[in-house]
Amino acid sequence: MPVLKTYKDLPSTPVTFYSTESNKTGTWRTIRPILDESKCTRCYICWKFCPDLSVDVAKEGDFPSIDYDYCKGCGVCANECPSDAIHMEKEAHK
Amino acid sequence: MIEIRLHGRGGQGAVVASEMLARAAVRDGMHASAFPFFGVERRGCPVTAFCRIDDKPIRIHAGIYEPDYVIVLDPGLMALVDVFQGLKPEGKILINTTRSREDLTIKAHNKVVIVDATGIALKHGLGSETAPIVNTAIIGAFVKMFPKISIDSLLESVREAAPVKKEENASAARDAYEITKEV
Amino acid sequence: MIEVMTSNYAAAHGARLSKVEVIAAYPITPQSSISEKLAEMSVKGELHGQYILVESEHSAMSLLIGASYVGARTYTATSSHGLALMHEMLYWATGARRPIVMTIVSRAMAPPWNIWGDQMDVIGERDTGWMQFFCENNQETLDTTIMSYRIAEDRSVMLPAMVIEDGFILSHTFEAVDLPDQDDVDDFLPKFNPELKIDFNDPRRFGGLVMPDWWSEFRFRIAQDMEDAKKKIIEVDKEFEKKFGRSYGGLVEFYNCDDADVILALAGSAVGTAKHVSDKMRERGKKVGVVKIKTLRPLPAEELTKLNDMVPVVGVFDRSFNFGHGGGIFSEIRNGIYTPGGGLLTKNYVGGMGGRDFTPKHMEWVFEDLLRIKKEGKVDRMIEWIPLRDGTGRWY
Amino acid sequence: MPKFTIPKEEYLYKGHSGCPGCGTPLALRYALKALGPRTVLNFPAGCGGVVLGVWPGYAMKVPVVDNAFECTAAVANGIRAGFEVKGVDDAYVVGWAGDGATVDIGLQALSATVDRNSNIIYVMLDNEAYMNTGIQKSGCTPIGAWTTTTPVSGGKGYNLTPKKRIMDMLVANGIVYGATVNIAYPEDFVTRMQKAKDIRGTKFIHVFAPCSAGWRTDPSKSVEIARLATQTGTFPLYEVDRGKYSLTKEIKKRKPVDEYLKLQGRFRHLSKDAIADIQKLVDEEYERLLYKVKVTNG
Repeated sequence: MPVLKTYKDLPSTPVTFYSTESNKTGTWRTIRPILDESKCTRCYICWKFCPDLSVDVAKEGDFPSIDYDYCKGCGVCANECPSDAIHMEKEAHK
Repeated sequence: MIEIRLHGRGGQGAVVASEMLARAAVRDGMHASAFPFFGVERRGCPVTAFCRIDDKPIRIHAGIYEPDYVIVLDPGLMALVDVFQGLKPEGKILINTTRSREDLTIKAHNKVVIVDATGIALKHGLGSETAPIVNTAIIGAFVKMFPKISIDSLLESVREAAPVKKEENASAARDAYEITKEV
Repeated sequence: MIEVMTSNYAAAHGARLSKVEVIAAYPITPQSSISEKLAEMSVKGELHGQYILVESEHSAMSLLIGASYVGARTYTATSSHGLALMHEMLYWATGARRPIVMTIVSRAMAPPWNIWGDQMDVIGERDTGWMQFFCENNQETLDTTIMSYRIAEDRSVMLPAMVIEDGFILSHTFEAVDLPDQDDVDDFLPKFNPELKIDFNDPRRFGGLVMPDWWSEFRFRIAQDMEDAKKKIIEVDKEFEKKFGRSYGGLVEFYNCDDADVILALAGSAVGTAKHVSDKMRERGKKVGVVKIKTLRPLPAEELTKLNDMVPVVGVFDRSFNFGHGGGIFSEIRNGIYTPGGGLLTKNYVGGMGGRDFTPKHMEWVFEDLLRIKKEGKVDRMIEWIPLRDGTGRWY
Repeated sequence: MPKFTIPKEEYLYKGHSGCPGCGTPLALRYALKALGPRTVLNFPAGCGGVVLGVWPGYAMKVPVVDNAFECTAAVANGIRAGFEVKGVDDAYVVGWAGDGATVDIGLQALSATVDRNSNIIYVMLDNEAYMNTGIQKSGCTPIGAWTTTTPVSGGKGYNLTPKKRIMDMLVANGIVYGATVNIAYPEDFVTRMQKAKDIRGTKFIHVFAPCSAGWRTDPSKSVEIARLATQTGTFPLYEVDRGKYSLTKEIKKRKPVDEYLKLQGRFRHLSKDAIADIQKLVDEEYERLLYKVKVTNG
């Protein structure tokens, strides 16, 4: 990723250099999903329907885990979870 | 001329708040200009809005970099955005929070006024627990800090510009005005 | 009646007060809130005609040309790529002598995408035969919309007009605006009654094919009417002042220029910042003046040549750039100023593009640079981009 | 045993700029799970492009090209032509545009590309209005909906024009394959894309994806609302393979349309009668679809 200081550092037309992973969208949320593994059946519906790819499943069989760096707190996972293993909680403000 | 900068999140009404302040200032015979930071608004994303108020016509068409007042609608933003950047040494700060002045880790030594705008907003059914609409409460408190704008003009402007729940928004502004201590 | 509103809403009120009869609306940032406000007015019965949601800007202009052939007063608004998509039909409106008035909320041209204000889009349309009026603030957007119909529909003109406001800088900024009364506007602006329109009692073909032997004559008529429009523009501005108490100089406005050492020429919202800074600098004894280019087409060449006798140095600020040439307004001003043997020094400052904030600090730097050129008697470089990440550390 | 029901591989990065509860990133995820890494997408102005973020970052693991609003299909056709002359024959070209960008301003380019049967997949992400510019009516806005250009005042003013039947138009235009898909049915979404990708010629995928900001809905309900659209028959799932219509999601007992409408603020103003009219329209449209299935399968 070149260091962009002056116009000389720019490509001739804007092509991108890196992913959006540096854009931690987790700061957007006012509520956050909490997963209760005791209720979780690992059906991965939350992983499937997460618009922000913020439900990580390392490999088949693992429990899903929520990536709070990016989760925007939309609550789709909680709404879609068939076993009520996810509930939304107010974001504790720092 | 005084320059105000409001910090909020998408959907919290920071831009409408700056509009209401401009309307109230014009009602009280002053000149005003209000504009949002022209970013790509997204719900929840930090949003900044600005307002200039003066006795003579305002002709500058440019951003505000050294505000006289900073109004923080969402305290959570203080961890993300340097909300006090460029604040004039004698500038004043208004923050929507329930924490005391000491709890707030604010390096700046400017005068800080606190108001529980969220509590007031929710009392009047404005927005939800997770997405309170705090803009009218907080500008009610602001007018106590900037008496050149009368509370009556502000309430009239709130009723005029509030897209919905006009009376509830006006009551929230009045409540905040009344409980904020004279500055 | 004073109301605080954005320049976009001021444009919508301008169209409403002008009793436009056919509106073609298509969304594009930052123009959309004009279309939205007109939709609101339409559903509340506040408009005087049809509000039509079209499927593209090309069709917006095509539809209005059709409506105008029937003698209906027409309006639309667009920005950036919407205007560019209309380009083909802009020539058409001019050639068909259809006095359509359109608000341009000027915005940068992609790629890459940029939704913010600059004047590349309107500069790209200078050759289409549309009159181009720039606005400094929200009040001027409203007033210019009404004046534009009066000018455009005059039988000596019959040419379309663009009313240009800077994207976001004006379009989304709230300022106090005095809404004129409908009766006053009706007095000022007679109903649209074109000489040539569809008439079953006098059926004609509008368009057709013109052979080379007559083509230039048609084009010369347009050239002449555009030239004559200058007098009409000044006349209408004066009449507007008599009726509503506000004037914008018609073609140009000289501000703080009488005893100025240097003058900066520019168009749009930055004029306000320039006036503000020029006043501040005069308080410190620095005599700098501002020429507001209210009308870019037709080019006010006569007014611009006066600059030769007023100052030794003229700067031009541009929110646009012709690659391989220079700022759009710069090339126009130099063209207008040019007098053989004239020693006037000129320099082009290009900034505020793609929404980049052009602040009083930048404006002051420009005036100081012009004063330095006056002192040294020569221009260091003809085109200066400011602010720019050029490694000099001047700005970053 | 816990199992993934759709491919695990992701081609979208975290940190994209979609609003909370947006349907577009889900559609992008599912489409690319089917198409894989040798896919290039081109986007006009619209949420599709904006969701991918701001230069110098972007949220995809495959190449992306931006284009002007009206020419998505033409640019996709151009990319395909470029691949063909360069002998690249194992790549997928996807023109991805919004509903307005497709059925309104981009229709001419799409129709011509279908006419040329260019080997591309054209995806129309349908959130039923111009959402990126701020919720203005498009040709896909359904009857009854509030938008900022069909505002409601005194119970009047909401959109009265029916959703354009773009699938029927393109079938008449001659597409080799078309399908409707819905982000609430990811497995079906992936299956359609996998089927479409290996058919030669122009394929049209009509994606139904909610916009919580534009539909005035609770972000957490996005998938639920999308599912209800299909369960009520408002957005049935079917495909048209070489002119043959067939349902891809059998809905035995359709739910009343009100269950779908009442979760959305954009329909809040509708009277009982207006809802009844919409129910009638949905029923008629669903019957028309069943008729087409019958007729085209002989």
